[in-house]
Amino acid sequence: MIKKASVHVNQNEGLIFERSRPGRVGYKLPALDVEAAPVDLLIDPKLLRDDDLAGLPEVSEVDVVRHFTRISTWNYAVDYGMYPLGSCTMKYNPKLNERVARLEGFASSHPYTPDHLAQGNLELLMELEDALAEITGLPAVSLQPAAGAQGEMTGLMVIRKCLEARGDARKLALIPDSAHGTNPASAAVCGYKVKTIKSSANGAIDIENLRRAVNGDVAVLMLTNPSTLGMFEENIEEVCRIVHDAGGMVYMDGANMNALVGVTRPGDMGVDVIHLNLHKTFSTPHGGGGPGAGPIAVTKELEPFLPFPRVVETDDNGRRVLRLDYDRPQSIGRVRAFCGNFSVLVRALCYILTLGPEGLREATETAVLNANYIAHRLKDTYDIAFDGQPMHEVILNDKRQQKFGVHTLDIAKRLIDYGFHPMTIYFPLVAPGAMMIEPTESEGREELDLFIDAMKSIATEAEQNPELVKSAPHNTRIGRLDEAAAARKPVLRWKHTAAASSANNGE
Amino acid sequence: MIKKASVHVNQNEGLIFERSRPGRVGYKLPALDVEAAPVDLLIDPKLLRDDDLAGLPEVSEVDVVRHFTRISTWNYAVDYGMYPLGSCTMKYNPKLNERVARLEGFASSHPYTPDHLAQGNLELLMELEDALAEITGLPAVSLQPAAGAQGEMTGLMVIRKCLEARGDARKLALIPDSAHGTNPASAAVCGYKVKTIKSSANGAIDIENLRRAVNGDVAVLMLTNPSTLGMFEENIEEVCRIVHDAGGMVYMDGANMNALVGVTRPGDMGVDVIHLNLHKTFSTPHGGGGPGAGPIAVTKELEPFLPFPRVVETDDNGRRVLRLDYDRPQSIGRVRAFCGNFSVLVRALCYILTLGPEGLREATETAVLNANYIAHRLKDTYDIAFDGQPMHEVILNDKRQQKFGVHTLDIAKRLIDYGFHPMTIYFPLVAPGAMMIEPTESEGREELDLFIDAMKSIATEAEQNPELVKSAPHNTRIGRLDEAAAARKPVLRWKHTAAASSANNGE
Amino acid sequence: MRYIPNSAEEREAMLLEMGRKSVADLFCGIPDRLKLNRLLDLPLALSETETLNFFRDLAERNATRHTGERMVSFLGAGAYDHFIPTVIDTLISRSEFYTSYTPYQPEISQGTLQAIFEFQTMICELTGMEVSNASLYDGSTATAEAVLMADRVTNRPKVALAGNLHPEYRQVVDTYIRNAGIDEITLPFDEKTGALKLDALNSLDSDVAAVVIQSPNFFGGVEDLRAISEAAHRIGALFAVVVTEGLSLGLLQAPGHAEADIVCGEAQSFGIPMSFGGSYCGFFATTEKLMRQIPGRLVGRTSDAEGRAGYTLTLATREQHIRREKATSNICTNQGLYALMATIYLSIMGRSGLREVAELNMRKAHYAAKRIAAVGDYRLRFDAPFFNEFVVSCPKPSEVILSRLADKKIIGGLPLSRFFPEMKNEILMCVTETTTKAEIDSLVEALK
Amino acid sequence: MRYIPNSAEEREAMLLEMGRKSVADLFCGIPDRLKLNRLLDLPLALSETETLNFFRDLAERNATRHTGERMVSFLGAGAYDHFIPTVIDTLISRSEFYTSYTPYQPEISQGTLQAIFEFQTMICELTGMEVSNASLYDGSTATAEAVLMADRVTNRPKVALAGNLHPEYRQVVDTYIRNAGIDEITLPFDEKTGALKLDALNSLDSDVAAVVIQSPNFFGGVEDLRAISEAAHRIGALFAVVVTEGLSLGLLQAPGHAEADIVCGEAQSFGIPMSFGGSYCGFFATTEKLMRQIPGRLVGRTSDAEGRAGYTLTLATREQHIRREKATSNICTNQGLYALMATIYLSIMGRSGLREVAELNMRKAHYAAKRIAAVGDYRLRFDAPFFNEFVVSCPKPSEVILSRLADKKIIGGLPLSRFFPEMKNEILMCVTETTTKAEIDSLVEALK
Ligand SMILES: Cc1ncc(COP(=O)(O)O)c(C=O)c1O
Ligand SMILES: Cc1ncc(COP(=O)(O)O)c(C=O)c1O
Repeated sequence: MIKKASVHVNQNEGLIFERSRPGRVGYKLPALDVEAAPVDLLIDPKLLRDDDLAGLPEVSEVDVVRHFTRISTWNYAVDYGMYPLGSCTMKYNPKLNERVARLEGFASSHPYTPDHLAQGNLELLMELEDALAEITGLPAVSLQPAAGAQGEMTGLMVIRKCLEARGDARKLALIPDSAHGTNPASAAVCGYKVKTIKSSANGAIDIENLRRAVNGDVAVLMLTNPSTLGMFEENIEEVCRIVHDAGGMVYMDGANMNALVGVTRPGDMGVDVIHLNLHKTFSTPHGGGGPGAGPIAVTKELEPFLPFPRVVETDDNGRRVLRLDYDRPQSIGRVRAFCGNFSVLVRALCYILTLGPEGLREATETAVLNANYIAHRLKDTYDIAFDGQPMHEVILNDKRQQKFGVHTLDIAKRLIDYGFHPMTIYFPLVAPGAMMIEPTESEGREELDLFIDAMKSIATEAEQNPELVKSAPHNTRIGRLDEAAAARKPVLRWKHTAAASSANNGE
Repeated sequence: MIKKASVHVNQNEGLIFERSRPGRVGYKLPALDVEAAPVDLLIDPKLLRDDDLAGLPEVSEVDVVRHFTRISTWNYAVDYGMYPLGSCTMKYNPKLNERVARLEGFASSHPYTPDHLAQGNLELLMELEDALAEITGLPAVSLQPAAGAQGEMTGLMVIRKCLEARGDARKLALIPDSAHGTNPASAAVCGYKVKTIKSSANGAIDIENLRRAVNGDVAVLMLTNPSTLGMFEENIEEVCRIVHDAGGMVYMDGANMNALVGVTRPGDMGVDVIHLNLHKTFSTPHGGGGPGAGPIAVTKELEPFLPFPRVVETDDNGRRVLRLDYDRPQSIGRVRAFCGNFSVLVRALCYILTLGPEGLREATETAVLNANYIAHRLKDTYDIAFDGQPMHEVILNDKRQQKFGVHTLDIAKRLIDYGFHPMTIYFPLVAPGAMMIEPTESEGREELDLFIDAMKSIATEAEQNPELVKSAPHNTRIGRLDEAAAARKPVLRWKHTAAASSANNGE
Repeated sequence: MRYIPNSAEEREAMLLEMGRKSVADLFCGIPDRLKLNRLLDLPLALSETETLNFFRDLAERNATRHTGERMVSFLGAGAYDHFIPTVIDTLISRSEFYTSYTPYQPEISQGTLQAIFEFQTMICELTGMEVSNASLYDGSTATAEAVLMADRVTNRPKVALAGNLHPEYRQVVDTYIRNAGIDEITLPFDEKTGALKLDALNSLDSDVAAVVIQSPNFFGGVEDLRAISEAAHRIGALFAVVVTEGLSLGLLQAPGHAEADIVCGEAQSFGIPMSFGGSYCGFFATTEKLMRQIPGRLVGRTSDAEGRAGYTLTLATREQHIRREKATSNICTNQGLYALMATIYLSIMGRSGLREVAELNMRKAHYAAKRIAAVGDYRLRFDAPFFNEFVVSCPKPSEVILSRLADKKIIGGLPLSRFFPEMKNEILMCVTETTTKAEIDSLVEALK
Repeated sequence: MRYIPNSAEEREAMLLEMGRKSVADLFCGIPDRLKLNRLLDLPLALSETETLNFFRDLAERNATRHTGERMVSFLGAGAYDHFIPTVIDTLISRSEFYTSYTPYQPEISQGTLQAIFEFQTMICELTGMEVSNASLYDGSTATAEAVLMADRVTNRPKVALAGNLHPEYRQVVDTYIRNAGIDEITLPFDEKTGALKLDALNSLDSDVAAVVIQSPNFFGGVEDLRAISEAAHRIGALFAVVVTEGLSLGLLQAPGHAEADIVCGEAQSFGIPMSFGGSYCGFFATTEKLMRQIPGRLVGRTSDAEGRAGYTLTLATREQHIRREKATSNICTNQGLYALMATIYLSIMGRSGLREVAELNMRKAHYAAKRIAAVGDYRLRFDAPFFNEFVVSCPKPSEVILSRLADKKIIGGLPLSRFFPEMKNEILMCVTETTTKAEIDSLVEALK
């Protein structure tokens, strides 16, 4: 019984290139108001294009609006309903954030505007740094990193630079087998060799394993807390102590901070560096893949190594003036041009000011409550992957359903027919057949109940009609795609051929 | 073969009241910054509400966003595709218009702002009046009427007031049988008795009929040009002459001006008053039923009778200053509070400035071309209701399909499965089984071709599988509704009952 | 032209296929002598940037809180500066809502239909009535429709209109009924309270179709609905209550609970920007008994053959497209999208928010009134209970005071002399939740 | 809290059902001594209006054309003030686009996937390359990724970087490769032209993984891609071209047509607001041969069991979530929505618009350069052909000139001393289609 969704007529649409017709235009530019010098007098013709941009479309504004409106309706969205991707924190993206980020004074501001003419921007950056420092309990914040992975890389570089300053850069990054793929990848960019440490039976860091692994070569332990299994690292203090005692540092992947904000602070646990995913915990939109922002917060000791520029306060005859400080001799350098994903930062500050300390705590508590509610209601239907107290997300697996030939992927796809976006699947790797469910605080009980009902119903279907589940989804405009073919013979761009132009028109 | 659409999963959603849960909130207001006087000290409690507003929902912002986003996806829209409602001119609604209408200086402007502090608004009104005067060829424009029907009423009142001033208000309004329902209804509000005149075989005004009908009792002839059959009144000048000679006036319903703008002007034809539907011809959105705007343009003679206030130019020590003039002794009075549907007027002016004289003409020509293209391509499949040269719309009928038991309504509903909004049906009443198709200039050839293919395909289905057509639509979340039941036992509002709360959840 | 997909080239090809030589062919129905044969005398097409700048410049020539002279305003009088939740604009900007037509095809218009059904329900809840329509143009035309409906229902020749009804609403009623053969009686208001004189009501005859009053009235005063209702019903007239300040319903008695027969007015306060007076959203509610006389569209609930619930336009036999000159109104296009705005507003604010915002209005307005009345020779003109508007009597003609305030970037309110020549020192002031204490205090300072 | 549906009451009921006493129970995994036990020291929650006003005030403290000091700006240098068609914001504001995740579930993500496929195609068309990824963070990190990729592909220890590469891009490359064991060689630019010295290129050894250059270079000059390409390929190095001003591709040779192996850069010019430097959109294109070494996501076309075409993320084995430390990059979240903006921009402008806007830039910039060079002691520092940026040598230190311009509400450009200490009198100026002749003329006046 599918309660949450129906099927409804939905527009087909080819590629924008297939809409192209000679002579169509979608713009109107102002007339040239200076002399119409022939271009090839201004510049040597051999430096000019020789292809007349024939590959770009010629379409009207109406074509463009129809095209993108139509294809948009093929997406699921947070504004449609629960989007329970574990580790992704698909919470509601407040509309006020969107409005504020578009204010002309922000949106039209050039990054090289002289500091005294950009005090609003600098003030905003400083306010956000202060707020994130308070939230993490780590005193110094860099807002530069463009996403979580860049935050990781930046944080590791800061650690490395500090260790170098101490006289010993070291070689190794210890990373639990449950970590997100960006952790080892970022360590690699940073020049560290990755050593994987096996998690304990309940997915936590195995203290004995850790002790054995830690030595004078270890620069950093990268951990995620709550772990990617959604559970708090109970021994976090001891873990930090072990690493610190051996002269290493602890990096915390803050992707799961939605479980902790306002309740406990990484700085108080002994962590040296954390990155935050503003596009998770702080409600900035995921945008179908970005942009996000991955600020890092670090200890006092690490501050000098943060990327430049830094916003600093100066005193101009008693008037507080902010400026960007580029003169940071110990800094790791620059990790991107200009000042970070500013438009994302605006949204995050807007969120923090909207919620305030009580709201932030309420969000955390509700996120954890919602996940536990799902765990509680589904534990008799699906196996829960790990023992222990889940926080903001819970991991089920397909063990019980496998005997009917139904796997995690099938369950995920069938959820689509039920009107939901699937949960995160097959991550973390240490949880075979993982179905990682993170409802966030943005779901009300009735949506949680619909999800629980859907999951139960699918479990019944798995038993009684496994084919139905294995061939899902059935209610979408296209079915499961042949991903192997996509990788075997990659078609990564459109080319004008007769074949192409009739495709995807539903023919 | 349905090319334009598929079916896709679509969210269910109950009424907003069904989302209500005690204690949920969707707002945050500023704290009270003055004394918290108890309300019942400020006002006698017997004047206060006694029901605690229990019928309003208690929902969070997330609930509201999800609710309205979900239900929005149940609508068809111009931004989805062709919306060929004849007489409605469902053209593209430019996004720039939307942006401009929301500029703070317009949106936050109070209607009683003193004139000298609202010069931008007044300038805008004057520019639009001037443009519409030029377009219609009638010198004086009132922007007050909120929609076409109110324009009709206003225009007729202006005529009546003028005739009264001439000493003879008269009694009758002559209205062709093909007229839109608002015409007689507006005449009635105006105190006129309606006399219907029969159209000629090709839907035009029958000159002989007219001559017979016109006499000293006739205040006004209301005609539509192009007529509601989409054809130009070839004898318009003679028609006007006949009416004028008998001391009456000619009102033109301008709903079909999209066929004429830039090509011919009602003022030049001899028309005394015309209303324009800015939400048709001038691209302002229909908004699912409004708001629109129905300005009227009138002859010099009629100007004194226009509703007040009027924007007038004054000279303040050599500086041009605009003001609202309320002192219009001959005016019919006021037809609505304040200054018209200002936010619609902004959009219309934006459209006119964007298109310019060449663009306006191009729009007209293309609208007429597109309609004729459809007529040409479908004339072998469907009967065309009337002979003659169609302009911006064409009327087919179901004569050929009736023999398979398939009617206009069925064809319209089946179009939905093909990814189109149906055309206007059963209007005008003089065309039995009318299917009135107005593509507007906003459709490209490929969309027109898809429509033509769909219509042909439905004609084939009507022959080969009439049941399929008669039970359409099949691809929508709900099927044909029992409209008789709706009218028999009207349920016009939600009431909290157990039954209501489970309904419309797809159960 | 970027809004026209078919290029000149494609248009040529289409003509060719149709066997036509040129597009002019298609205009052969128009006699040549009527053809314009020149371009319209309008400015040449502007680029997108130029258009935007043109309107930006105009907008900047209007004084609002954030544009032009950047002024704080105490204007109300039928258009109110209230907090507008951001989500309203986000949601009505979905093209599924604003680029669709009147929902005549319910299978692909359920979004619009369901929203209207919700609007109708909310209006019923707020007004305490049984049936609401899908909107009318604005509060003033809704009032005129109320009078016309009362005339239809009772077949009586007169209508009694409150003297403290919004003067522009009154003007609109005058226009609408001028040709309907209805006579108007003006109900006087009390010089001291500004509220209606109840004894005048008691002297009405039974040839009166309706008693039409406004509460809060134009001077901001709250009327005694129950007493007026009784007087109206005693003579068999309909009792129609006009509400220009919808937010007042967050606190004040629902007119339906005082046995009103018609409650109509303006929904602008429910999340609709002031926009120099429009577009707004008229509402109109009545009793089940009078349902079939209501003007405008109605949405009802029904179901399809499989029993799935759905909404549809209903009782269309009242309307012009069926009944033509016998219709209950000539209205066709109404204010659909703005009814949606009000629906979203009322959803967001909901039960507790509407009350909270109404309380903010009332308390702030009373604070302001008290402070102003304590300044030198200023006093409150009327002493009826009020919501968020009140009339101040100034020691000098209102223009003098207002222009002094304007110098301090304050629009002090509406000079009542505009509508009531005898009130030359009077200003109608409005204070809402958007007015801060600091702004009130600076008004008070500036008055001194 | 309005973003949290479940009220306190509902939360209690859920706890009850779960057999938990309080929500604190659920945090039992956290040792008590780590619990904060106080509220965060942050400002109390603001109302919606207060929040909006807070940001409005901040925004008003920035000087742009329409806010703060309302200044005209001639800044470029990697961030460009171009016309942004209104429809871009309209379309990306559809929540189906901005509130969705990375399209890992293709059946309900085809909108995002198809748009990326279109983006990839357009980037290929513009750059003249065969394969484009789905975006990277920005132009600077794209450049760093190019260097890392060249290192992977060639296994050579050095990289040659243009001395007229955007200095911030260079800094980012420095940071990224610092721990990768790659040595950097800086290619000098010609003092007269500002363009790269070709002879320096000819002296490079075959231990160079890539020659990385920018065109138009940081000084605005157009490089001779073909010559540099030949020099790079002669030593078996990859030729990587960085483009910071995407609009230049509307007129200038596609680097792919000069046999570039990698073309990467910044798509900000394609409809993305300047927003104080972010979010922007890095692009990255290469050859089919090097496809499997590309960093970041790729979307490919495939079909379902019934043969219906669809799009999906593909070649994921390059990526961190599969390959972990062996991935071609650590990137995960990229700039999806901004790639969509660029896609919409390129659709709207299309073939003719992109050329037209590029011509406007070039002609206006040349007009400005000519006029400025004719003023007293001002001259153009370099004489290479340029697109819309050029370097002006001033008679006084640039700060003196710029602060004089600032007094006239003009931000005159970027003082090059910031990055090139020896260029103390030099200003990098940019003129785009948004700069009017009148503004250029007033700059010229102000310089006098
Ligand atoms: C646990 C974890 N770490 C790191 C990341 C990487 O963050 P980003 O995608 O912002 O680069 C993610 C996000 O997917 C994550 O879930
Ligand atoms: C021919 C004609 N006349 C009048 C009208 C009424 O216009 P409105 O709906 O704006 O009141 C319409 C619109 O439906 C129409 O098509």
